[in-house]
Amino acid sequence: MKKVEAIIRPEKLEDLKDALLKVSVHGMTINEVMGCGNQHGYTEYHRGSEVIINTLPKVKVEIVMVDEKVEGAIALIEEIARTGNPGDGKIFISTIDEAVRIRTGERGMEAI
Amino acid sequence: MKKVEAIIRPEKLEDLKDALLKVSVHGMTINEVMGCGNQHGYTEYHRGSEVIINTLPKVKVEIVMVDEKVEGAIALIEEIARTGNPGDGKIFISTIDEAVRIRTGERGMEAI
Amino acid sequence: MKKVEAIIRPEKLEDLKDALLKVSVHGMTINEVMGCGNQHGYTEYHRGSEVIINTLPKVKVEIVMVDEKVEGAIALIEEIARTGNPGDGKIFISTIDEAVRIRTGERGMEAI
Amino acid sequence: MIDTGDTAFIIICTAMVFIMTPGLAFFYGGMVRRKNVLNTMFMSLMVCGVAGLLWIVFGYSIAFGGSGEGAVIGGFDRLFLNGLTPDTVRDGTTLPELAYVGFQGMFALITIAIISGSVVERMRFSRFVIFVICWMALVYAPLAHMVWGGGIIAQLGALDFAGGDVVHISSGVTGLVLCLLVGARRGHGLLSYHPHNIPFVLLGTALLWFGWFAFNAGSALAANGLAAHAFITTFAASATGICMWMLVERIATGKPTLMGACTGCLAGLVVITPGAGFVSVWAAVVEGIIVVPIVYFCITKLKKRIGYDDALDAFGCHGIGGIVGGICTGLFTTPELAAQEGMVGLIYGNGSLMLAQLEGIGITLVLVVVATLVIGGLIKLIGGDLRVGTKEEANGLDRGEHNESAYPAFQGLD
Amino acid sequence: MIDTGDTAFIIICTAMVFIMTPGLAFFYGGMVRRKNVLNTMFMSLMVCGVAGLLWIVFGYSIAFGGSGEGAVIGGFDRLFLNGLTPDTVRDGTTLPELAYVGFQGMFALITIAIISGSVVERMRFSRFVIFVICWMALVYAPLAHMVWGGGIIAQLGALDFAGGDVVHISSGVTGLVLCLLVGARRGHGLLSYHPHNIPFVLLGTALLWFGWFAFNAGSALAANGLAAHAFITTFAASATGICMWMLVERIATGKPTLMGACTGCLAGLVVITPGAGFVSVWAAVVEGIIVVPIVYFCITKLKKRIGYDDALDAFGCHGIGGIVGGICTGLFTTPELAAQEGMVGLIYGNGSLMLAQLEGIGITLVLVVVATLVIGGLIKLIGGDLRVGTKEEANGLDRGEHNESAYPAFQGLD
Amino acid sequence: MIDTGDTAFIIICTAMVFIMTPGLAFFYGGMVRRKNVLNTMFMSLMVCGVAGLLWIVFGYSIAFGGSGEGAVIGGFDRLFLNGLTPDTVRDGTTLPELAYVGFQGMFALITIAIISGSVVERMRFSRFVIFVICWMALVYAPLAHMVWGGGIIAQLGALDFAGGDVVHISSGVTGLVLCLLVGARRGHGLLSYHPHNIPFVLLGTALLWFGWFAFNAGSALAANGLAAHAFITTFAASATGICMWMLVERIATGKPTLMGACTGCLAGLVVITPGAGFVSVWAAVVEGIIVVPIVYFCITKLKKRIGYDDALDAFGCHGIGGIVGGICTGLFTTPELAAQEGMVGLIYGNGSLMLAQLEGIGITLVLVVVATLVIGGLIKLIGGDLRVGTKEEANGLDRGEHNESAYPAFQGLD
Ligand SMILES: Nc1ncnc2c1ncn2[C@@H]1O[C@H](COP(=O)(O)OP(=O)(O)O)[C@@H](O)[C@H]1O
Ligand SMILES: Nc1ncnc2c1ncn2[C@@H]1O[C@H](COP(=O)(O)OP(=O)(O)O)[C@@H](O)[C@H]1O
Ligand SMILES: Nc1ncnc2c1ncn2[C@@H]1O[C@H](COP(=O)(O)OP(=O)(O)O)[C@@H](O)[C@H]1O
Repeated sequence: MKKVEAIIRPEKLEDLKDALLKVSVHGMTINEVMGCGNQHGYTEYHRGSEVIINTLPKVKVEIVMVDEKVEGAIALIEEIARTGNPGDGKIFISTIDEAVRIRTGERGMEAI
Repeated sequence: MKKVEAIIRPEKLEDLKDALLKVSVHGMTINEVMGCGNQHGYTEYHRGSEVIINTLPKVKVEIVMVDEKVEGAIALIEEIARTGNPGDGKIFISTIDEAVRIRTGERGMEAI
Repeated sequence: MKKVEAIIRPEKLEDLKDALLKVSVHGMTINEVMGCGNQHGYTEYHRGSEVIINTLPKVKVEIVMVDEKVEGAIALIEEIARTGNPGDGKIFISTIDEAVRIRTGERGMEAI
Repeated sequence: MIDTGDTAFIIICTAMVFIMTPGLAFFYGGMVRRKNVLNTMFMSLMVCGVAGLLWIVFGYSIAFGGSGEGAVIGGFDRLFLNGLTPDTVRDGTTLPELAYVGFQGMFALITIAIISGSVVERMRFSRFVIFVICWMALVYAPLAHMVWGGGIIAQLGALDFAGGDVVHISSGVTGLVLCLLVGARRGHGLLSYHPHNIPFVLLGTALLWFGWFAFNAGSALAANGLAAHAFITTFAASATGICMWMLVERIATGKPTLMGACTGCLAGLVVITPGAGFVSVWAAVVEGIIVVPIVYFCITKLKKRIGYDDALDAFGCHGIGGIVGGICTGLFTTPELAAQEGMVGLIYGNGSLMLAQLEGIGITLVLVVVATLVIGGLIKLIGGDLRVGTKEEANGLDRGEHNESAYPAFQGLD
Repeated sequence: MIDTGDTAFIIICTAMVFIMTPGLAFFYGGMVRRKNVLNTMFMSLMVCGVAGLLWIVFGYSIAFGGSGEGAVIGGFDRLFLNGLTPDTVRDGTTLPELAYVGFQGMFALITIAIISGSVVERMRFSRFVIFVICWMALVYAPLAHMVWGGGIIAQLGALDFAGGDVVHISSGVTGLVLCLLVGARRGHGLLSYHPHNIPFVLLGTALLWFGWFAFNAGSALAANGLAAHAFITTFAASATGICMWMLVERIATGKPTLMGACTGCLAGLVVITPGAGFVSVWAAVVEGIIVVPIVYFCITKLKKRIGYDDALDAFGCHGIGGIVGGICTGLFTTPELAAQEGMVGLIYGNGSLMLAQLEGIGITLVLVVVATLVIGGLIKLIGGDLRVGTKEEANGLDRGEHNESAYPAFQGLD
Repeated sequence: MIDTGDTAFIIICTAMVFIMTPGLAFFYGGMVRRKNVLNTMFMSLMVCGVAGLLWIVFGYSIAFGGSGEGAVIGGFDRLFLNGLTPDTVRDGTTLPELAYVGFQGMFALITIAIISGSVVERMRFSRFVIFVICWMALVYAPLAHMVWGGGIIAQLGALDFAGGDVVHISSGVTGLVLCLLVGARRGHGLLSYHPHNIPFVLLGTALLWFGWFAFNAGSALAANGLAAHAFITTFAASATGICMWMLVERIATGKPTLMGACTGCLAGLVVITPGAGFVSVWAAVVEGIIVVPIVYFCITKLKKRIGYDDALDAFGCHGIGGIVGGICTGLFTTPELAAQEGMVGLIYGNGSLMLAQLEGIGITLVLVVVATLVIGGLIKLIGGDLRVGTKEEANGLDRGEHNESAYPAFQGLD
């Protein structure tokens, strides 16, 4: 099993969620994060004093899935979350050794 | 070393924390997340307009531990976090290559 | 590629961020978490009633980087985030199988 | 002669009506997404500044200056409140005219701020500033003159105790027209927009309600039994509004909501405004009962069916509620409280007041629709798009329009 | 005859007392967990609607209608404020009776809303609505009559300037009884419940304090020296309450807290309420000094020892504080300010006032305990459980009771 | 003789001025980081308690007691408001003296609370408490006497309608001196400090503005045309302040901000305070135009260049704004509104008022600088460091000073 972690723009979340749920992803976990990267931050002014904001609000979506589905998920995320401007985000894939569904105690692929 | 990631119902957090601390888990990191899965969401009404909420508040608990303790931790989490209804959550296990305690620079099992 | 996860004190974030960006780390993802560990919590009083707070605010910084940079990053984090008191936090290293830059579709080391 | 009790009353009422506009900032600000909070709130605060200044510069003069005989506007003799000293007494009252200036000015602020509710989350801030300036000159001040300054609507015999036509119908309908000109938000009809802070909605409701007592009771322009009567009718209608909305939601969706109850309260306040000093207490309760299902229907069904994006329901609450209130005043005005002999509610057997009410509403509608189309159209023509770019809309107007965010350190990452 | 100054004063005071109830919504709402905020706040807003409407429909009549000779209730001649015109003057005052109706009505709202503090985070909303309706009819209106409408407590010679018996003892003790009927929250005694927003607690305190000035000063029913005196005693007791609570916490736990200081302020306000117009300024300070350690002890020690789950300390603050205040009034009422010759404070050498005070408190206690048991018991019998299901309690009452959540978009995930 | 209208006016104004201090708690609290919110807010609430109590104990007596002939202080005959009964009338007014006590007391609270803005996020709470006590005795009460109690500044003929010297210059300059004594925050000049809740800043602004109307209008001490005039000048200057700040930001950084507009509003309010009852309406607009660029410059440029850490700009807004206001009063006081014959604004051709204004400001500056240095120095000497330890500063003062956190359950982890 793999964990697909996608860090995306907050405003893409709704679309991505809907798209993923359509292609037989059964679950995901979503998290509000702050990101820092190529995307230049922006400048806020507090009472006229410049404050440089170099961390930007992002959303992290984590989905654990069987290995075969990973490439499909990547393609889908790319399709939906891409705007072509810096800051579109990243996808990281890592290995999950075991998964458990707490409700039933099922393990492995049954559990996700 | 393994990382045990448990996504559970928020109201189970207190119990789980207490139970884990009792069985020689020395630390954990907790995070407020939103989950989406088999558990049906619910409908909110804003000024009479239906809004379907399909992401639900969950809590993610991450604990890095030595391999031998993993099964015990899974059992404990299952015991405490299970209600039998959809939405009880998942446990994901993955491998941690190295751990460092910042305070002392200790590495590996010493560090956790 | 490795993912370096550093759980640090919130007040160290600014310094760490600046330092990391200087040593050619190109991006990171930051998250507000609650931590529980050796560091003793503290006691709050609500209307005179004692409430023991055993989870403390921490910040989790995740950086995906090539393997060679990991030791340097650890050293840097240790240097900046260490105060010598319990609660300085942990660094966890794990393996990332693949990384994708959503904007361009680049993979692997190109993507981070 | 100046009466200290009346003067004390009106000066304090003025401050209370003032706080309605910041209250509205919270009412509206709580209902938008986090990325648009400051922009939404700022619209109301900006109105306090810009429209407040304009009121002193020319608004009061246009509305209440001159000989009082103009059909459409007052005059230009009171620009910059020229000639008003602390000793000037407002005709027909026992108040210093400067107290009257302030009291009337606060009505202008809240009216104009209400409009913003229809267009938040996408209208450009600078365009809204220009709109406010023009609308004050071309709609608010003249309308206030027509209704309260002795202009044509007053001459018809139409009643508007505290601002059904002037405040609610005018702002609500303007909101509708303007939101059509600006266009719907991204994803309208597909996405649902979540409020970010419902306690703020309650805070706004509380401040609005608090100020509204002064708004309606103060419109008696004296600390007397009529003021107390208007206070009680206001209280009766708003309390009924809460109860009714809870009931309607209980029936329609099973569970009453806090945001719903706040909306019901507001609907009750709007509906009683034009008649607060003219109708009986029981009639105030009846008005509260009538208005809620109508507003509920407009907000939940009609809006969806027609498809306009009246984001925070300025039209649904104020426009519709104001029209219902104007008609109810024509229905329920009691002989004991009527302003002129014979101009009583339809239920007391005389239709001439009702006719006047309908004419008054009609004139208001024509004025605001035409003027809003003209002003909005001209701004679009000269100044370019009324709305922010797609990217700014996606990132939120707080950042795009103000380089600011509402809760920068709320996450505690320092 | 109507006096404009007095009328202005009371109408404005009415609006100020009104805002105490939304203020309480924030005071209470800030102290609960995030999942129960809206439900907690809604209880107060619901009271504004339901009890507000009932006050007009029958409450005022039961409390202040009739010939004024009833021992327990007034009469039924003022249902729907029947017969009150703008010209009706309230007996013994220079106010329009409608202003008096409003002022007294706001007291009913805050009193009833206070009760909710004992039962939040688990009581069912619909059951609380029914409780409110019954309690208004069977407790509040009769009690107001007994104390202020010329009923039995007044006839004893007991003093209650602004509502020690009527407002604080009655609501606080009701809260205690009701929380016993409803039962404790899940995990009571094991878990600690975290407040979700302490700034809201301060906001609530600020609005309560602001309104309280009108509550106490306005109870002079005229804009005179007595009103000013009550204002100052109110200020003195509340400021002292803050100082004392900081001191007590400094000693007991080492560090003063903001929520503590707010509680101390409230305790000071409660304790001075029954005597604000009767005791000297120095006595107000002394009352503030006395009440804080007592309330502190009850909240932190007694409650834990006995084990009842008075969630937000409605009993601890209002019940206890009100009783202490009633007794202090019996101690400190000065001859210069006494309502009747000879009915002065014990320290001035005469025990008859103290006796009357104790009798007044006793009657209040008996009334509210019995009535609350009866009402609560009947609702339980007929309507089933007073509390929500375990699952709903765990998920929070906002979702369970209202299908709503307080900060849906606060995370900025859109 | 007591006038009910005037009394009603001043009592209500007192409550309105009161709410400015909790308003300031939100204004300031919104601007600090999340870890310091409660400490920041608590400073204001603590002032309400401690300074409120002291006002009654000795403050009023020092400021307004005695024969009224003292140059620097009043007297000690009114300790604990000794001798003031509900019937005592304040000399030269139609008010119960107790109403005057309350009104003046609220001015003390807000003045002292303003100071905290300069030193938040690092000053120790207990040290600030002691500072407040000493400053009330040695600065505020004497200064109030000098200006309003017939002391030396009054004798110069200097004008201060509602508190330019007494309130704004004194607090702002004290803030500056105290922040120098306390030292800058960790990371000052390197880090940028993020506000945690800008809507709270708006809420604070709204409450401050609301109360300010009473602050300035109420300073007429009667419900008359002068009060109405002061109300309108206050409104004009603050509305202009908002417009001007938006303009300045538009030019300087491209986009107006909400926090900026709030600051501009405040600057307008501060500047008009000393002259609200003396200058014309047009002059109020001009004052608003003048003050904003000056304050903007001081906050954004001067502060950075000099390097003092006036955290929330108490000096920048109140100190600078107050001085500008005092001078403007010397410029614009019109003959019609002048307090004494001949003491008119410089633009009306007479320099003696301007001279008196400058002297008044000078005396104020000397008094507050010297006294603050002495008090602050002594506390440092006797009590040790004025600021919290580095670790506590890093963890936040909420935890370090109060064992409390602002939003414990906001994350919803229960
Ligand atoms: N090396 C990294 N490790 C972890 N997260 C990263 C890394 N690089 C980027 N990110 C995350 O991805 C987001 C987008 O990256 P950024 O470099 O701004 O744009 P792009 O991917 O389009 O070049 C960042 O805001 C950050 O949250
Ligand atoms: N494939 C997945 N990847 C990541 N998180 C998941 C996945 N499936 C479920 N989750 C998380 O687990 C939570 C519970 O899952 P759900 O399917 O609702 O219930 P159950 O596990 O009882 O069938 C979800 O809300 C989500 O946060
Ligand atoms: N086993 C663990 N798994 C996950 N996170 C941990 C673990 N142990 C500690 N942490 C995180 O690291 C933080 C610091 O750890 P702590 O034990 O308090 O101090 P120290 O590392 O200095 O001994 C904790 O607050 C927690 O967030």
